[in-house]
Amino acid sequence: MSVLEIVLRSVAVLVCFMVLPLVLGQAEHKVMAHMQGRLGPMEAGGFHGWAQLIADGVKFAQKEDVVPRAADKPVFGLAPAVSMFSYLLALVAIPFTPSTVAGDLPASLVYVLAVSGIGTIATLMAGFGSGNKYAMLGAFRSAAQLVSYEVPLILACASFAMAAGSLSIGGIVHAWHPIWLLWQLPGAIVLLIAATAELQRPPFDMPVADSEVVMGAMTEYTGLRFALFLLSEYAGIVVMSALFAALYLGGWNGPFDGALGFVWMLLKTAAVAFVVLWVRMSWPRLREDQLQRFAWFFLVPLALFQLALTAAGVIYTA
Amino acid sequence: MNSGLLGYLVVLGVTLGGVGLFTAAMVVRRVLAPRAPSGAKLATYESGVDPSGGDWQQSGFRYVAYAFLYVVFAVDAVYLFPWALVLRTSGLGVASVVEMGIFILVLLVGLAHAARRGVLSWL
Amino acid sequence: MSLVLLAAVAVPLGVGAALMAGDRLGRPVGHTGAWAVAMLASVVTLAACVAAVVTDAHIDKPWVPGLGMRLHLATDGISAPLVILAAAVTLLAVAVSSRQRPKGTPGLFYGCLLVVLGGAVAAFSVRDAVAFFIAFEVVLVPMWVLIDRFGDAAADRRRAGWMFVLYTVGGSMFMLAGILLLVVSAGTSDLERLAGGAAAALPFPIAMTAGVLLTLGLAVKVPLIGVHSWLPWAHTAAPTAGSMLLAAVLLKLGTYGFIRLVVLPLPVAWRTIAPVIAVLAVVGIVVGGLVCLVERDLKRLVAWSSIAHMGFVMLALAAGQQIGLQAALYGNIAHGVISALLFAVVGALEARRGAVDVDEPMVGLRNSDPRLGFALVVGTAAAIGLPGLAGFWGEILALFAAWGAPHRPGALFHVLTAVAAFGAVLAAAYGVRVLRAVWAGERSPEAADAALGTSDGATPASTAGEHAEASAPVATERVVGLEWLAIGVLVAAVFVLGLAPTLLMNVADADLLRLLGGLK
Amino acid sequence: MIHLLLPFALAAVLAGSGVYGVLSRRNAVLMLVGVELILASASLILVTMSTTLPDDAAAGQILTIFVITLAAAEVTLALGIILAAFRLRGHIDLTERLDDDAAHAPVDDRTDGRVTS
Amino acid sequence: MKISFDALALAPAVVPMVGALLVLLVDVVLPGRARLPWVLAVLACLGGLGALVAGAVTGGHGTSLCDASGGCYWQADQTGVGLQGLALASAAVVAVLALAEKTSDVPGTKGHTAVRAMLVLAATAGCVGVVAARDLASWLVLIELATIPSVALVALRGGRQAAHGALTLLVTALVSFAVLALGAAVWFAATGTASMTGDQVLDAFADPARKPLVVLAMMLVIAGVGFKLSLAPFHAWTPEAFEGSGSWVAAFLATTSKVGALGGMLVVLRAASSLGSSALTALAVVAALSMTVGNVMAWRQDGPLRFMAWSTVAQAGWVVLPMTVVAGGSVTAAAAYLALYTIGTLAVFVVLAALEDARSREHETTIGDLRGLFRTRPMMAATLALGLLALAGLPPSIIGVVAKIVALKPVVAGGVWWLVVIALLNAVLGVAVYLRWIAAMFAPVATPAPENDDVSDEAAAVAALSGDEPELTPLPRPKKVYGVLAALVSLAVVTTSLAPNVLLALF
Repeated sequence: MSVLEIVLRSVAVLVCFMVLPLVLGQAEHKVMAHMQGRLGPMEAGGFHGWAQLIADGVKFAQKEDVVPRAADKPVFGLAPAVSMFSYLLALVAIPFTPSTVAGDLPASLVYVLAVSGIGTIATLMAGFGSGNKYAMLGAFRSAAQLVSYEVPLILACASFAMAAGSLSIGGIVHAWHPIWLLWQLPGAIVLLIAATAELQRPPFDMPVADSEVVMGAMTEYTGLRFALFLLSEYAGIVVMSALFAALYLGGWNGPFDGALGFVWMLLKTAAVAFVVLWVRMSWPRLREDQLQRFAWFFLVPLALFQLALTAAGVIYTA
Repeated sequence: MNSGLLGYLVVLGVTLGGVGLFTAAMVVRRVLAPRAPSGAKLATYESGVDPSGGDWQQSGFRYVAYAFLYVVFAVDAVYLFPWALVLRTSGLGVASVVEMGIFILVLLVGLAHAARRGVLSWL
Repeated sequence: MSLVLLAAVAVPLGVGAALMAGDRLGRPVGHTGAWAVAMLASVVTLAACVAAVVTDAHIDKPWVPGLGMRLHLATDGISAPLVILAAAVTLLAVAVSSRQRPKGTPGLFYGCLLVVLGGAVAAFSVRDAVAFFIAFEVVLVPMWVLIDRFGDAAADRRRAGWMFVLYTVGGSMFMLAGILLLVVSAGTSDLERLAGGAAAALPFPIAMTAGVLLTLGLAVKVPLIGVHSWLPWAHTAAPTAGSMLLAAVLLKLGTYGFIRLVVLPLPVAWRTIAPVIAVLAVVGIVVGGLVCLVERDLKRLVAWSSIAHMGFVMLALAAGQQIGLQAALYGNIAHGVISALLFAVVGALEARRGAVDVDEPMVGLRNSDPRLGFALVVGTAAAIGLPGLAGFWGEILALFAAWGAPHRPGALFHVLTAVAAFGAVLAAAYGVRVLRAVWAGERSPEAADAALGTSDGATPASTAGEHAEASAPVATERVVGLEWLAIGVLVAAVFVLGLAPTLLMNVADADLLRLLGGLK
Repeated sequence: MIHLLLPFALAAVLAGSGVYGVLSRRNAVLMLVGVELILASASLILVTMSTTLPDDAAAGQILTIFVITLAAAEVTLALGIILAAFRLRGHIDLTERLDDDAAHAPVDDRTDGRVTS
Repeated sequence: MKISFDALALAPAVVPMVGALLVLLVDVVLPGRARLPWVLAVLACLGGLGALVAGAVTGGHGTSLCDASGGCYWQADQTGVGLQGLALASAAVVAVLALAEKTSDVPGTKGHTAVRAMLVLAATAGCVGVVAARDLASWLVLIELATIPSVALVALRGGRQAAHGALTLLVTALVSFAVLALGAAVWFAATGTASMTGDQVLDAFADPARKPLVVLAMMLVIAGVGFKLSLAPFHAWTPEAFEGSGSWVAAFLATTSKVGALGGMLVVLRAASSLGSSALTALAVVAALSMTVGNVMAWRQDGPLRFMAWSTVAQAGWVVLPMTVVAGGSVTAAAAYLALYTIGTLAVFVVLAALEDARSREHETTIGDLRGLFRTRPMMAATLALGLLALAGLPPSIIGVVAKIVALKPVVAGGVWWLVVIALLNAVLGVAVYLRWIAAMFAPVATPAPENDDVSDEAAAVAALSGDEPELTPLPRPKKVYGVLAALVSLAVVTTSLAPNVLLALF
């Protein structure tokens, strides 16, 4: 393994990080528009407005960058970077085929869960650094939500790991069997819901509810810094969708997976991502307390039930 | 060099790349973004009215309960992953299921108690 | 007959505890009831002690195997007189208290007296070094209660109590260290075996360390000069019965401990330590005598004379050999009887007149109460060391032993003997001073000058009430009944001891010879 | 042994700064941070040794997880108590005696409800 | 890997833990019961004791979780069983005290009953377990299980003082945990095993290259446990925590917690029987310092909780005293002294709780309040006196004397003379410290000032002469349960005094 390979792999991850969220963002624009009987972006780049998000990026770069007087400037400035890193680093360990993975880590599932937790810190930094009441309140809400949903998320992931007997995502995909679609279903539901909440996507977007706390922790952000938050949010959708696809949908498993493995993986990821977008369009926002109760009284017990089920199943089959 | 270490080297590379990316973005912002600060712009945003006080306000701090619950559950979830690995080991599997059952039961009792004491209810 | 011995320890302890508890749990026990119970208990104890001595009872049962400690009780020639002395003096002290009532709750008072007795009997009869320490400690708290609760408020009983406790505990802690070292290195805590050579074989540094530690600890109890300052306070503040016990029982624990723990088991170390002890003892004799010449408070004076007398005992111990130990044992008993007598007399006097100031003019005892006066004369004469009375033999034998002590620096002991003899002369001087003032009622010249301005004869007392009491008709002052009986018994004992010293000496002789077998 | 030197050096630095933090900080939260640094150092030593020693029972790693768990429990408790203390005393300065609290009025007494620190 | 499992050996620790869970469960089902949790707690402690007795009667080895090679992760030898029994018994007494407390009077405790009962049980389980733990991981977890709930217990009393006490205790707990963790890490690095017994540990001691590392680990661990045992110079939390926590919590901190801490220390020291003399000298210095500081400070206290706190510091010095020399009996001696300390301290705390119960809660009990106690509440006074005398080491609490002798014997045998002298001086100091409180109980009630009471003494004497005591302010009768507890503790002191072997044979 040479330095070159490492550089190449790193660059590939960075490219994915830049491209996939944009594709997803474009898709969101179009899907949402069509669901609402609109056309969505049609101008930028010509064909169905394909360059809309690039244009957005350029626009963000040209916007005036305002740092409020009350802000804690270093914290305020670094928060977007920290936010970016959480899913950028998670992307490293997402496998697309058994060999197509940027960094083959021994316990990649744990790794992904660990680094995606960095986002909480970024949100708190943003809220604290802004020197704004909305931001602070939003950050608290975010943090509370993120930690609450992280519990069922981790429990659900543990169930998959247990079923496969491996902590590596690749290993789990390898051990995947179609029967999982059935007996891992509760875990999958938990995983999907918790992932959506982790991303603070609607209907779990109370922390950034613009009618209550404007944009929550991001209230004071403008220009490229704000863009980085958005970028990491969409990258997060990609990572979580990919995780769901790998753990529950079997990743690259499918007909002709020898050659088309990564296609299957991408397709499944896209399908999950679509569901995430779809939910956004269809569901109203949950109130903060409903949101917490839902996590602790529905998702956590469900995840624990799944754990018990998995353990029983594994013991039974072993 | 084993593959595990290579994976972490990629992580390192991506980290450096990420730093580069962020730096580049900030440079671009510096170059492209206009700067025209004014008092009104730099004021804290509070839906357009004059800000009252600073950001360090007293507020209901019920979120702390979630933080505590999280610490309890998330840290204990750490034990689930090693368990996932040994579950198939003969002679250890059933015993570990019993142990984990007790462990999770304890957590559930704690959760039920917390709920009973109104930690999770709003207001 | 082991039950008798057990009863001698258990009866006073049990009845004492019961008295204290009964006093507290229900209505306070009345004085007469408490007194009667205490009287009965001490009679029983005395009987049990005598029986135990006569039948040569002994008990040997495991008690604390973890420490190798056994419940081993027995009396021999060394301890038997002390056991009987303790029981007898306690009985007399209780008797005396029928008149000199305690200022407080009687149950607690008599309970404490009995517990002190029980502890003392236990300490004198145990045959285990560690158990000796524990028994030694038992007497501490009740004695403290006696001083602190029933003492004379005017004499600052609180301070006296604290001094007593802290000095004694401090001493006993050193003793504990010494005992532990002795026990650990000799491998047994049995006093017989320790004295029988188990400890004699110890290497000199260890023996010396143990000896010094034990000496330091026991010296407080004796007390030797230097660590004596608790004694005058305690005696002055304590009630009469307490003073009697203190003098006749507690101080004996110190000398007894010396014999059992230092002199017999560690002869070699004792040989090295003895000269220092002898010097201190003689200093004590002289200082005690000198202080007695100027001390005005009669009770305190008697206390100081105690220090002087214990000096003779310690000098005899330091001299060693059979004759020295014999003298020490005899002096011990004699001092117990004499000082008990003196404290009883002074207590009787104080109960009627208030604190007695030797330099103040007062009604002579020979006029006011001839019988008490006679007792005072006998007591003082015995304390001086008049031949034919108890004090004589102890002192003369001590001087004799010290003069001829072998294995001791001869010149030093000759000088010490001479100085001690001078101390005996001092004793005569202060004895005469006391007799002239208290018995005869003659004023010292200065006091007479000072008193010229005042009206005749009346006693100067600190409070109006006592003044009134003191100037009451002379006839009511007389000591009668049980109080007189107790004093009378002590007087008789002084005579008996003085006239027939061999009675006592023969008791200890055989055992001393046996135990001194290893002592050259 | 370069790969042993590095973790140990890091552990030493962590432990040192942790101890410094514990000793020098009067603020309870900052002291907590110092404690966490020491714990991190301990965990680092354990993990390092677990990879180098013939540790077939994975004791070092298990111990690390235990240390992390305990640290979490301690932190939970610590923050709760610090919060309670702050509410009741108006400060979380460890070196001040209870009698000195008058200088820091309790939060509830503030008319504007603001907390300054 | 096959691991044997002996449920009976584990039961003394498991029963309280199950009790803790049960308390929480019951609280979920039947919330707001003020007494039920404590009843459960008492039953759980007694159940643990029962398991212990059953284990002793059936002749169990007290070992469990043994692997094929014969090494056991759980090993309660005779000393261990004794300490476990001590912890459980004292916890039971504490639970009864808590049960008897008037919860309505205590601010901020509303609804905390179940949590507090749970915390007591959890900490007890930790204390019981740490005694038997034989590997680093469970040792660390259990000793923290014993610590963390105690901190919460103090905090849950509510009020500024409790918060202050809890904060102080918390800092100590945190620091000691950090130090312990570091010590455990170094231990593991030095020995290469998490086991606290066995050949690998001995090998590490024998290896001159690794020995310094082991000694370092040992020092760290001793320092960490020293915090929990409130040994000087790690004692500073004790008075604040005691004062802030109220009498029964303080009783718990003073007894059960200490048993756990000493148990933990014994496990470590036993592993290190060949420890270098420098480490032992350090321990000796710590012991001497604790005694001296504790006694000197206790002498100055007028409040009972602070007094007991400093007394605890002083007694902790006595507890570790025998362990400063390597000798056969030193471990049992330390355990025996701890047992004495526990009994004596419990006696004092039972009486303090009773007085608190009898008086109104707002009234802070001080030494002055004890005046006349021998007259007004003789049973309580006698218990208190027995307890204090046991701590002071004076008859009639002969067991106190015996325990001091037992503790001193190894040191004398080891010839550490400077330590012996300091210990003896402290014994004298201790007598002064404890007798001061007993003296207060004898004093008449007439005047409030405890110091210059000679005037009142005169008055009392005059009154006594005329036949009756001065009128006493009637102290309301404390609940019956206090009387029963006091009788039990007194009985323990008296029994062990008459037959010290009852106590010594436990260890």
